[in-house]
Amino acid sequence: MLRVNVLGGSGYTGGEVLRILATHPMVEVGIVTSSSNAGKPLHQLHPNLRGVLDLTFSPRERLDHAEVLMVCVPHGRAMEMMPQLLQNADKVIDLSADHRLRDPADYPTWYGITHPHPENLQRFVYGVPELHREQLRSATAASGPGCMATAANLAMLPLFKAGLVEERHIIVDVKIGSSAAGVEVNISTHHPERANVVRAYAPTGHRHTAEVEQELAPYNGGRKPRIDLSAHAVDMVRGILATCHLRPRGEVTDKDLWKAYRDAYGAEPFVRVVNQKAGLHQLPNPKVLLGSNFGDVGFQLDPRGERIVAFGAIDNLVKGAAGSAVASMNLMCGLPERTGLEFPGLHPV
Amino acid sequence: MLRVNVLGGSGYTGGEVLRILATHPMVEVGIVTSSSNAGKPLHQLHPNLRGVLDLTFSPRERLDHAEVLMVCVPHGRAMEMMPQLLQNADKVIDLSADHRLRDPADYPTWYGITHPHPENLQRFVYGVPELHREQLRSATAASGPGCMATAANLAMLPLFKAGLVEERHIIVDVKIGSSAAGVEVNISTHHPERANVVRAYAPTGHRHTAEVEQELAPYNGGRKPRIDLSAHAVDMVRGILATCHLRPRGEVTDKDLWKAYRDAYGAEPFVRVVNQKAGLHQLPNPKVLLGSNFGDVGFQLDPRGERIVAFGAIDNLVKGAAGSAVASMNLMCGLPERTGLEFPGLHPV
Amino acid sequence: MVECTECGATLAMNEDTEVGELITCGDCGADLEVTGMTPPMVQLAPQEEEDWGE
Repeated sequence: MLRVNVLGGSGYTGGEVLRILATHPMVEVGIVTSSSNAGKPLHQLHPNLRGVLDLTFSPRERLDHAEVLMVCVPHGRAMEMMPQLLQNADKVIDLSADHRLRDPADYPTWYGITHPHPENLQRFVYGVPELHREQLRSATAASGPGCMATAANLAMLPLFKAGLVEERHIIVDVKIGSSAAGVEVNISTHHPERANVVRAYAPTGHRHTAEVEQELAPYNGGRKPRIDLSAHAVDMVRGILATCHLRPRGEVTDKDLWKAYRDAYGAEPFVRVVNQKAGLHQLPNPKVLLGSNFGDVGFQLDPRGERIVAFGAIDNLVKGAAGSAVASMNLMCGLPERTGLEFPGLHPV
Repeated sequence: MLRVNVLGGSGYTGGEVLRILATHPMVEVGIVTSSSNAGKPLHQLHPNLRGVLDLTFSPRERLDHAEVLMVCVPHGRAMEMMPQLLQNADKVIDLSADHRLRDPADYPTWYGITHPHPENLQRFVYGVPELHREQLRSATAASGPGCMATAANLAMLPLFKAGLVEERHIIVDVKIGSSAAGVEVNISTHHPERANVVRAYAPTGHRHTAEVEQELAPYNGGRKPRIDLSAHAVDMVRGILATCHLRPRGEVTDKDLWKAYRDAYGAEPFVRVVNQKAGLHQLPNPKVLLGSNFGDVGFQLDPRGERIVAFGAIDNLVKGAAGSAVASMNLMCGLPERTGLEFPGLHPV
Repeated sequence: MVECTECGATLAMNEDTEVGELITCGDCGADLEVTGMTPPMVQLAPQEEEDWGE
């Protein structure tokens, strides 16, 4: 059995990591820290864990050594603590944004802070198996991905792999649920303000752009494509749909697209190509993914030419965070990748 | 492995049975019938099953013999077909209302139809393990429970077992999600009409009343208590909360209530007593139960006396239907009761 | 072992618990102050009033 500690178990990401680990057949959950909630039972903050994971939160000082440490503390804090945390476990997975970017210069640009330990950045593998499966098998540190970036990357990866699109004028229009903002309360997630909205925020300069450009570059001759991302809060708690508008490079047919997506994802355990001619569920829809680690992708060629629309839908807390973290852990620890991640999602919900 | 056929797999209950069976370690799903959808892949109606259960719907004529048959056809049709269906499997579980009531005279009263095969009624055990676990172990036929009845029964059972309440003037005020109305479309579940409602319907005479009175009678000296139930459609897809108002019999203290609920449910795998002094999640709340087979119960003594409020929350499609059906199947087939039913539910969702 | 004053649940007390420490009852979530070790005794700790203003 793998003993796994969780640093920062009181937030939504920490709670989701605990939910997945609670029914993971090869894992024993060790210490779960939360300074402000020490002594309280987990289920007081994560009611779904009542009778499932009967542990209490520990103060951070109680953190002992474990085979795996899941770091679920807010952005900015993980980067400071990391040198010491790396001593606390054989393998560390940081679900914050603090070790996602490979180029230290990207942090001031996209996150407005200078990274205190840039030397650590090379050691972390970007924790998306569809992009880094082989590296993850031998990694000792991985970073959980940005949720929006994951939806966009999954949607567009096949197009870049097959060289079907231009590297500029790429619009990524994202719709996202409220849980992505985390458990901290603020006016923007106050129910009377948050319910029934379609509220654009960060129409330009959204931080996840950096990850999409970083992760697609290897499939674009090493050059970062320019990604123009805009985000909208919509009336969901979980879920992301990334609608990507790209320009075809030369003549591209529907068959070319099917081949590109089939080649890229045919053998993938967690990606489904959803592009149906009939029925209610023709294109990816985050509503059917709640709680599951699937990423659904789809596409459509504009009959008037000059545009390919690509879709990526995920559950921001699972494939966009805790699920990818556990899949990376499975790979890093030599376990079958699907272990503990078989939940199919709910319908209707 | 157990081979399980599903008769009527196109509805929400059938879909939920398939979702649970798909990841049940001891089950192989055999034939799934749907006359109107024969030939289509399951995931066209149940998108969460894409890449999880790669089967197609079969016409009913294709139904062969299996160890277990789950009957998910609408009320009124199961009762007609049952004599022939009982030949199709060693064990039959009817998720419709057609074999829930023991007394044939109850069908004209509560369902407005005469039961064509009353002789079958005695053979079916009411499929709620908390009420009929020992009988289910040796049963060859079980009926799935009514979802509202299950929430109310779980909430009130400990009070009757401990003799703490009067048998009359019992108000059961139910709040329920739209999936309970099933997949058939009608104006009442048309989104512009259904969203954001608190719409009372069947304020008196709701059919599930019969099951509550039937199932609590054995704990009330054999006399059916009088249950006054009212139902409200609220803005949820899944979920039921039953708020029950009862009159204490003589002097009842908070500790008496705790003892009654602890005695009734201390060893139950699927019932949790939720009655917290602090935090956001103090009383049962269906929102945290989506997809899980838990029933959460809670209670509060009115400080002014003369009233005990008891709560029961479930997911109407799981503990209220497919989950109880699979738990009954596990018992009937000698499997551990929790097999395939470990999903803890999601939070936030 | 000690009994929760609010709901009667039996609570395990690990050896290093000291008088004055707060323990949370797993069943009802009440915060209990340890007032004695031999025999183990607890009393309800002052609960901060939670008012969601609803």
